[in-house]
This record gives sequence, structure tokens and C-alpha cells, in this order.
Amino acid sequence: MLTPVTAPRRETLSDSHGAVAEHNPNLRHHFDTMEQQFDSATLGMWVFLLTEIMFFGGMFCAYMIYRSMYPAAFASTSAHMNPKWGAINTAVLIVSSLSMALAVRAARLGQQKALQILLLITIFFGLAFLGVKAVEYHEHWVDNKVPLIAGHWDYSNTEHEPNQAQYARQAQILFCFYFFMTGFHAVHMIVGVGLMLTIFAMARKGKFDAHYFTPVEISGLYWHFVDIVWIFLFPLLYLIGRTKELI
Amino acid sequence: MQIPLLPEAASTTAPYVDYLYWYMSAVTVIMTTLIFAAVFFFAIKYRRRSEDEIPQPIHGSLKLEIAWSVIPFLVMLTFFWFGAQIYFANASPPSDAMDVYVVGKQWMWKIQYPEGQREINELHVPVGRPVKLTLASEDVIHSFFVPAFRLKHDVVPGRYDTMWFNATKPGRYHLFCAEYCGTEHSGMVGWVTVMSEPDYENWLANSGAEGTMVQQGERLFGQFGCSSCHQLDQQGRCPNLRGVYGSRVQLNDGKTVLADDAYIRESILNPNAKIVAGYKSDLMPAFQGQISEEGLLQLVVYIKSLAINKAPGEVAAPGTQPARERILPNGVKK
Amino acid sequence: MSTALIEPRTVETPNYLNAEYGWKSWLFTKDHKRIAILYIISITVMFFLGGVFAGLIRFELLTPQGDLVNSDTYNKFFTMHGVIMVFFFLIPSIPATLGNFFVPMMIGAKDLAFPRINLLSWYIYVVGALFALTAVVMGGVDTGWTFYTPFSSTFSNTFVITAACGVFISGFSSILTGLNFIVTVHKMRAPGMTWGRLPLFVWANYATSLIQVLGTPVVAITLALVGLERAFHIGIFDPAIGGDPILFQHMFWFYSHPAVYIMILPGMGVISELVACFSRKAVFGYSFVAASSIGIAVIGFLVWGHHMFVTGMSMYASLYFSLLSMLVAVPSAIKVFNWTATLYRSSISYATPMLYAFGFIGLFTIGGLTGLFLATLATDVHLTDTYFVVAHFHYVMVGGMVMAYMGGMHFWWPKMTGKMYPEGWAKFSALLVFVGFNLTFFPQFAAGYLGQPRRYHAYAPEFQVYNVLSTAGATVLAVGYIIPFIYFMWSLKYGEPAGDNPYKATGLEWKTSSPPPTYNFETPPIVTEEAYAYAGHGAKEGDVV
Amino acid sequence: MHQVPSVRTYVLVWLTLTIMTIVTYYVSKIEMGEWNIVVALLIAFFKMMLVVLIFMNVKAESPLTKLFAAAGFFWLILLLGQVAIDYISRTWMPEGKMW
Repeated sequence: MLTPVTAPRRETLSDSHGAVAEHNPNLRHHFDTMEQQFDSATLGMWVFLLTEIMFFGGMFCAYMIYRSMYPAAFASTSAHMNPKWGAINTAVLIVSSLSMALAVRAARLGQQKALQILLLITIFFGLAFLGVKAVEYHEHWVDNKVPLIAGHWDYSNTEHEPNQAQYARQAQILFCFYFFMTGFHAVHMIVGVGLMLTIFAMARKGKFDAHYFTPVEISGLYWHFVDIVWIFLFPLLYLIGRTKELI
Repeated sequence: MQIPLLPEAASTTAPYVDYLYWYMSAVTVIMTTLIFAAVFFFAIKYRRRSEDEIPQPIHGSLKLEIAWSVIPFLVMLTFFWFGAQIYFANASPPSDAMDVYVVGKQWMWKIQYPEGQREINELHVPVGRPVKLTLASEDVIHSFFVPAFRLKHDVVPGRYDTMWFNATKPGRYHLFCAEYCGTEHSGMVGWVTVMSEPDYENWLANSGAEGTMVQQGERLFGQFGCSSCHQLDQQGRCPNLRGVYGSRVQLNDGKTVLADDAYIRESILNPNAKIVAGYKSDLMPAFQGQISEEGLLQLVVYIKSLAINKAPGEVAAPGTQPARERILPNGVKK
Repeated sequence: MSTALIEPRTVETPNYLNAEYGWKSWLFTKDHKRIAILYIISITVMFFLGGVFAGLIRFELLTPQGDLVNSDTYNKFFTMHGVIMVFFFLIPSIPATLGNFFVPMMIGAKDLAFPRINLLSWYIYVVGALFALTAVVMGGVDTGWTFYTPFSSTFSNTFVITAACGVFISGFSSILTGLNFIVTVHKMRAPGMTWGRLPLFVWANYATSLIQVLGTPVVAITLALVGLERAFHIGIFDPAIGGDPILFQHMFWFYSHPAVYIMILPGMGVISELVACFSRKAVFGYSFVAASSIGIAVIGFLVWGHHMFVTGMSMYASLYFSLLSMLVAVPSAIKVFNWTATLYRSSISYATPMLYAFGFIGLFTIGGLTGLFLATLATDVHLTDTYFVVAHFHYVMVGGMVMAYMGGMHFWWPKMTGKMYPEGWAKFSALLVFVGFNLTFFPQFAAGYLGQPRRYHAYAPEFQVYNVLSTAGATVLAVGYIIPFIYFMWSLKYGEPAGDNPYKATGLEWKTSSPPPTYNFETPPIVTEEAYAYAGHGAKEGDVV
Repeated sequence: MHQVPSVRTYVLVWLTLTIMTIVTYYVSKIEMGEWNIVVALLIAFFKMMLVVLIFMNVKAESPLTKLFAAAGFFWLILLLGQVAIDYISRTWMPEGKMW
């Protein structure tokens, strides 16, 4: 197992590089300086976010194609999404992003108390987002708009939607997108909340100071990324075809 | 034993593909020989003669780098150019091409002719006449591949694909499914028989057919109850289909769509997808999963035949397609 | 293999192998060198497993009737061969083994930037491989490694979800390796190790990492969507509800074409090292070779459509992808020409790694040029999905990549283990591989143009002669792969001690002891010269470039 | 080692983001034809840039981080754009000639 204690030999290494030989127990053995370690971690997170962009990008790509193939069907199905919930969730995530950004700021300035409070706020809003999402999923379930589960799909004409049956087939594609995209996003939110809980626990134990806050920083980047994905999902899934009565 | 090198070249396209192939092969052989020769020559000439030998470094040459980037690229552009020429020449069939309809199904090729003959894993065509294949798949992706014609096209479910060829040499040629399609993929093979014109007419006459495809389509049109709503002489509950094929149809969302094979197919399977202006949705049941691709093709051919102002059921002369000019503009609703 | 490595033997200088003992010291190691060894063991297992399937395929194809196994079994054979070889051998092969071991050493770092993520990536790989093996044991998959919808999503009755999970999971292993390399190359270089001094192997691995990071997630989500579609019986690629199977192909090949470069680029990096070392000369046109790696990585993302010329994709899209596919051949050509030019007026040794390098240059040239047949529209229409394609990509993957891997393994074996392999046997098996390979795959070009479709269990009799040749070659090839395996094992115990630098090579990895100590260097290296400064420190900066 | 933006900046960004969310919600009700999606995506893009530049602090980051952040979007465009090439031109029927 790796021991975080720096061996004497390695200390001389850092010295020979003319680096600041400030002995920080958080400095891992294979880095020379805290700065190098911080930069590596940040760059690593950015590279990871690159892969995340492409991961969601695959779904956005398929979405783009189908939406251009079946614009009317997408407009029709979007009527079954509740844009109010979507907007509320957007606002919730934006608040959580703010508190996250402030948490990173507090960590940088070494304000431990503020960091913990802000992390808790972030976790709270993250959970609120998931709660709203659960409510929405439940509404779709009750409304029989879950093509994934046999017996929970009904797209026949109703009083409210007198002409929707014509889109019954392609509507399933949009609902698949809806559940896959928001589902993968929700998984990322759950991971994010778990990450925040870990960071919070670390903060409680006093792991961070003004010289070491790398985990806060990089989890913050992740959190903001998940927020950005939602910023795009919101108009793409909820705000289609709201301008006119559907034909 | 005879070792075959090239498949028969039996279509108008084949010789061109072969020329290109030989040209590219020649370039490949020359290039490979040059590289091999250089490597061998250097390896022998500059072999290490003593353990301490240190050769003078040569760091590079901009001129050489540019030369061996640009020249191969120009050669490759010629490949691209000729390849694209042939590919585009094969893009759309000539207007006088005769129609044959092909359905790929795990694991067989079902072929039907406008005159009504049907075959499995056998395609008979006359020599010297362009043939247009309309390809449909019942299940997964197949690929219609005739090596002797140097042509192949995937058959993708949910759409019609087309390919065409003009056979130049009578004979029997392999027909393969080239896109992996499951268990008996390698059994999804057949023969393309190219016959002289009289032989072909003879074959047509002697192959039993239960009526032309138009008649078969008309029969289905009755069987599925289409005719009770889509009346051909007056406006029924549903659009009159006479003259629809090949026209632009006004839809209820304000758009128009060209009534081609794909549109008719979609309208049968999923009538609600594109609704003609002035009609309601849900008037017509969806036939998704109820009609085979072959039946669909018959219906399409039948509806196509209605485009020409002839009595329904009358055989359209082989190879005649509705010319776009003859269709009344917006012939859907009067 | 591992047990042999961890046995304490004579008194040795402290190195990464004798630093700790016991299985825990391996399974919980964070040393990139030990992780590389773990990877070597696991991909070797997968390689021989994939090889067994290859052998079964070849024996089935000895006769045209398809009489050895039934068609279902045959379909599973080629699918498992493809899945295992592509995702569990070729993709991780050089980056995760030789790259893992030598990229940090070549840039003078103590380890990769994220040692724990490195170990994690190996565990993820193992989990992915276990999923794939589970699919094999439960009864196999028959979709082909390409998982084309709607066959994979709706029609296949085999364990597609299990196999797709395996590929999905191992994808993250690949992503994490790439991530680690990118950060390591950016942030962990020793003082003086500028970008212009990086060994070309590092450049190649860096370019590879870019593809891994940017491409892999797309195939991951695509296969996830296929898996979900199978699990829920509804999804976005199903033509019955308006889905487009061609979209799946776009998304699949967006990764899977660049994935070809994931497989070949590190091999090209190895060849650059071998050519330089065994001709004792700086690689001709260093900056062009380095830049061409990055060029391949970027342009590689612009050409995937050439897999789809006959699918009913738009004609104009075909035109676009065909043209750009010609473009991607240029950087590959630059590399081949530069390697050849490096040999000019050099001092060439015929050591085994160099024989593999010669083999690579020749076979990759053939593989690359025949790729042009498949990038050209009209010829591709005839050749796609035939044995011509099979021959082409085996020339690149096996003739190129596996040759480079074998060359690299021989080259760095003394460094990794401190032992020399037996030179005579090594030369003999290099020759066997070259001959066996050509005998296996060259006839397939002919069978392909003649029209033999790939993935055929039974075939028309006129193709038999080529298939018999091919099977004969495969037998030779198999022997050529088994011999090195045996003598490598043998050399662990009986091999001559290698010394720190048996080839008198440049490069930081040769400046430390063999096997290297745990943190690679006793004193941190400071780089003062260009890569491949065989003529000594006085080597001038590039004359022209 | 990095400059830390003020709380005020963060709150202003948050305020802008929230306002943009409200704007995009209501603007989607205005009939603009094809432009609805364009406007929605422009607003989303603007919001994203705010989050990336300020919340994620890319503005103050090294050129390397900027390069990697930009590369993500560049590659996304490669994916979307080249797939779109096929679908946009799929119905164009060449008449036996290349151009």
C-alpha cells in the first residue's frame, strides 16, 4: 500500500528541483510540489469532463437527428412534459451551482465553516432536484407515458390532446430520449451528491486548508458540468412546440 | 486446379470498377515494392559493421517531407476522383429501367416482378436492359451483393433502398447477403440469371404468376378493406388515391410531401404519421405488423399504377414509371 | 507469470519486482510498472483466448460446406474473436502495457499522475473482461463485434447485454488510461523534457489518449442505448417506431474508426523507437513524425463514414467521407517514409525487435494502401463486407499492431525483467510470424475481390483454395506466437542478465537500472538533449525541421 | 495561485442565470417558427458560458485548461456536424453526375 509519508529520498528530489519544499502531508509521493499536484488534478478533471461531454454528446446527436426527422411528433410529446417542473429544477440547479461556486471560493480562502455550510446547501438543492425529478417520473407513470414499461404507454387521443394518436409511434422515441437523457443526468446527480457528501465528511475532519482543497475544486467542476447538461436538457425536452395548439 | 482471380465482369459498371482496381493495385504494388526495396537495400548496405559504430545524424529535410506528403495525396485524389465518378454514375437509375422488387428476410431473398412472377433466391433479368431493384427488409439489415456486377447495397429495415444495374453477359452469377444478418447469414445466397431478351420473355411467360403485381396489390387493397374508404372514383371518407403517386401532397400541418414509395409505405403502416390536409387522424387503422413487405410492395405498385390514368388493375407496361409531368399538381383533393 | 516474477532469487539491487512480495503487493500496487505487468498478463490471456476462436474459425473455413460446427456456433466464434481481440486485446495492448510502463519513465516521472486511477482502470478492465467471458461461458454472442442494430437490439437471441456491458465497462478502463497519460505528459515531465524532446513513443501515446478520451464515451453511450433497447424492448434505433439503424452506425463508427488509430498509433510509436535504436540514428523528420501522430488522431475523427458507403447514407456524405479518408492516409505515409529514410546511412543491427520493425513497415504499408481501396467509393461498394476488408484490417491490426507489440515486448523485455530473451529463437519466431501472417491474410485479399463475403460459415467452392492457404498460414502464425510466449517465460528464470542498457539505446528508461527501482530513477533525471541523440550530446538541433 | 472572484460576481452570475431561465421559459411561448429552437439554444449557450467562465473559473485558468474546455465543444461539433451532413443531404438525388 502506498504510504502518504514522504520518504527522505523523495524530499531531496523536490529540493533539487528548486521547488518549495513545504512539507504538506497531502502531497503525494510522485509529485514534486503541491502546485503540480493541484494542476494535475484539475487538468485530469477537465479531461474527464471532455469524456462526459462526448458521452452526453452521443445522446444529443441522436436527439438532434430524430428531432429533425419528426418535428411534429416531438412537439406533441413535449406537451406531456411539465415545463414548470423543468424550470423549477433549472432554478434549483442554478442555486446549487452558486452555492458550489461559493463553497470552492470558501475552500480557497480557507474558510472551513463556510465551506461546510455551503456544501450542505449544495447537497440540499441536489436532493431537491432529484425529488422534483422523482415527482415528474411519477406523473409520467400515472399518465401512462412510460414506453419502457409494458402497460404504461398510452398515446391515444384524449379530450385534451385530440390529435396526438398520429404521433404514437415516434412519440415513443422522444419518451425514450426523455428517460434515457434525464436518467443518465439523474445518475450523474446522484454521483454528484455522493461526491459532495464525501467532500463534506472530509471537510468535517479538517482535511482541507488554504493550501489543500483540490478535492473541493474538482468536485465543483463536476457539479457545474452536470448543471450545464441540464441547462441544455431543459429547453430541448420541455420547451418544444409551446407556441400553438397542436394540430 | 484452376485458381480464379477475378469474378466475372457482367455489368456495365464492372469493367470500370476493375480498371480502377487494377490502377490502384498497380500503385499499391509499386509503392510496396519501393518501400520493401529501400528497407532491404538500406538494411544490407548500412548493416552494423562494428559495435561502436555511430552514424552521422541526419535530422530531416523539409523538401522531402513536402514531396512525400503532397505527391501521394495527389495520387490518392485520382483514386477518389475515379471512384466518385463511378459511384455517382450508379446513383440513380435511368428512367427506362425495369422494376424488380426484392425483399430480404431472415434468411432468404424474395423477388417479385411487376408481371407477377415471384421467386426465392433467384433473380432473372434480361441482358442489356437497365434493371432497378427496390429493396426492402422484413427484419434486420441485409445487403444485396452481386460480385459479378461489382455492386452491393444494404437493405435497411423501415425504408426502401434502390440500386440498379445493366447486365452485359448472359450467365448465372452469385447473389450474396453481405451484411451479417444472423444464424443462416451464409445461407442467404442465391443466383442472378442473366438471359438474352427472348429467353427472358420466354421465362416470364412460362413462370406461373397469379396476376401482375398491380392485380395482386388490387386484391390486397380489397382484402384489407382499403377500398371501402379509399374510393377511386369519388371522394370517400378517405383521400382518393387516383393520381396521388408522384404528386406533392398537402398535409394537415401545412407542409407538403412527395408521394413516393416511401411515403405510401409509411402511410399504410402508420397512417397517422402524415395526414392529408382536411382529414382527421385515426380514420385508418395502422397496418404495422400486419402486411408483409412483399404485400406492401404490391400495394405500392398498385397505387403507383393509379397514377397513370388507366383503369385500376390494368398492367402498366414494364419499365414505365409515372413521369412527374403527367401528374396533376396537388392531385389529392379536388 | 506473476508467481515467477515475485519469487525472491539472488541478491539483487532493489527494484520494483523485489520491493515487495505476495499477491497483495501486486493486486493493490500503485506502481505503474507493476500495473503494466498486470495488464500484460491479462491481455495475454485474452489474446490467446481470442486466438483460440480465430483458430476455430480458420479450421471451420477449411472446407466450403461449413461442416465442423453449425452456423450459430460459427457466428459466436467470430463475434467473440472480434469482441475479445478488439476491445480486450488491441485497444489496451500497447498503451496499457508498454505505455503504462514506459511513458512515465521516458519523460522522467516517478509514476503516472494518478496511480490509483491507473490501478482502478486495470480493475475496470478485469470486470469488463469478466462480463465478456461470462457472455462466452453462458453461450456466446452472435452479433459480430459491430453490434449492428436492429439485429443486436431486437433479433439476436444471445447474450448481447452481457457482452455490451463488458465493452461498455472496459471502455472506461480505456478512458482512464488515456486521461492518466494526457495529464502525465502535460504535468509530469522532468526538467528539460520539452515537447520537442519527447520520445516519439510518448507522442504516439499522447495522440492515442486523445482518441480514447474523446471517442470512447460515444461508443459507450451507443452500446448503452442498445443494451437499454434490448432490456426494455423499446428504444431509439428500432425501425418499427421510426428509429434509424443507420444512426447507430454513425455513432458506432464515430468511435470505432478512430479506435483503429487507438490500436495502431502506439504501435507506430514503438516502431519509431525501434528504428532509431537499431539504426543508432535520430528518427528522420522528428517533428513530422510527432505531428503526424496528432494529425492522425484529429483527422481520424473525420472519416468514419467510409464504413457506410453502401448503407443508404447520403451520396454527398459518402463523397465527403471518401475525400477525407484520403487525407488521413497522408500522415501514415509520412511516418513510413520517415522510418525508411532513417535507415539511410545508419548503422543497422538485425536484433529481433528490428526484425519486427522491418515486418511492421512492410505489412503496414500493404495494410495502409489497401485501405485506400476501401476509402475509394466505387471499389468500396464491391469490396466492403468481403474478405478484402478482413485482410486489410488484419494487415493493419496484426501485421501492424501485433508486430509492433511483439517488437516492443522484445525491445523492453530486458528493461522490464532484467533478463535477455534467447536471440536465436526470437529471430526464428519473428520469421515464422512474418511468413505465417502473410500466408494467412494475403490470400484473403484475392478471396475478397472474388466476392467472398465475410462472416460466412459456408461459402461457394471456388473460394476454397484461398481459404486452405489461409488456414495453413494461421497454423504457422499460431506457432509463431506460442514460441515467444514460451521463451519469455523461460527467460524469467534462465535468461542472461540483461544489464541496464543492452542495446546502447538513448532514452531515459535506459538510464536507470534493469529492472528499474520502484520510483524509476535513483536521482531525478534532468534532460539536456534531444531524443535519439545517438551521436552524443553534441547533436545539433534539427538541421532543417 | 489563482485569483478568487468576489461573492458579488458569483451572485450577479446567479441572478443572470435565473433571469435567463425565466426568459427562455416565456420566450418559448412566442411563435417564431424555426427560430424558437435557435433562441432557446442561444440562451442555453449563453448560460453555459457564464457557468464555464465564472463558476468553473475558466476565465482565470491557464490556456491549457481553456484549450481542453474548447476541445470538448469542438469534438461535439465534429460529431453533430458530420452526422448532420448525411441527414441533410440524404434526399438530394444526384442525377448520375457528381456535381
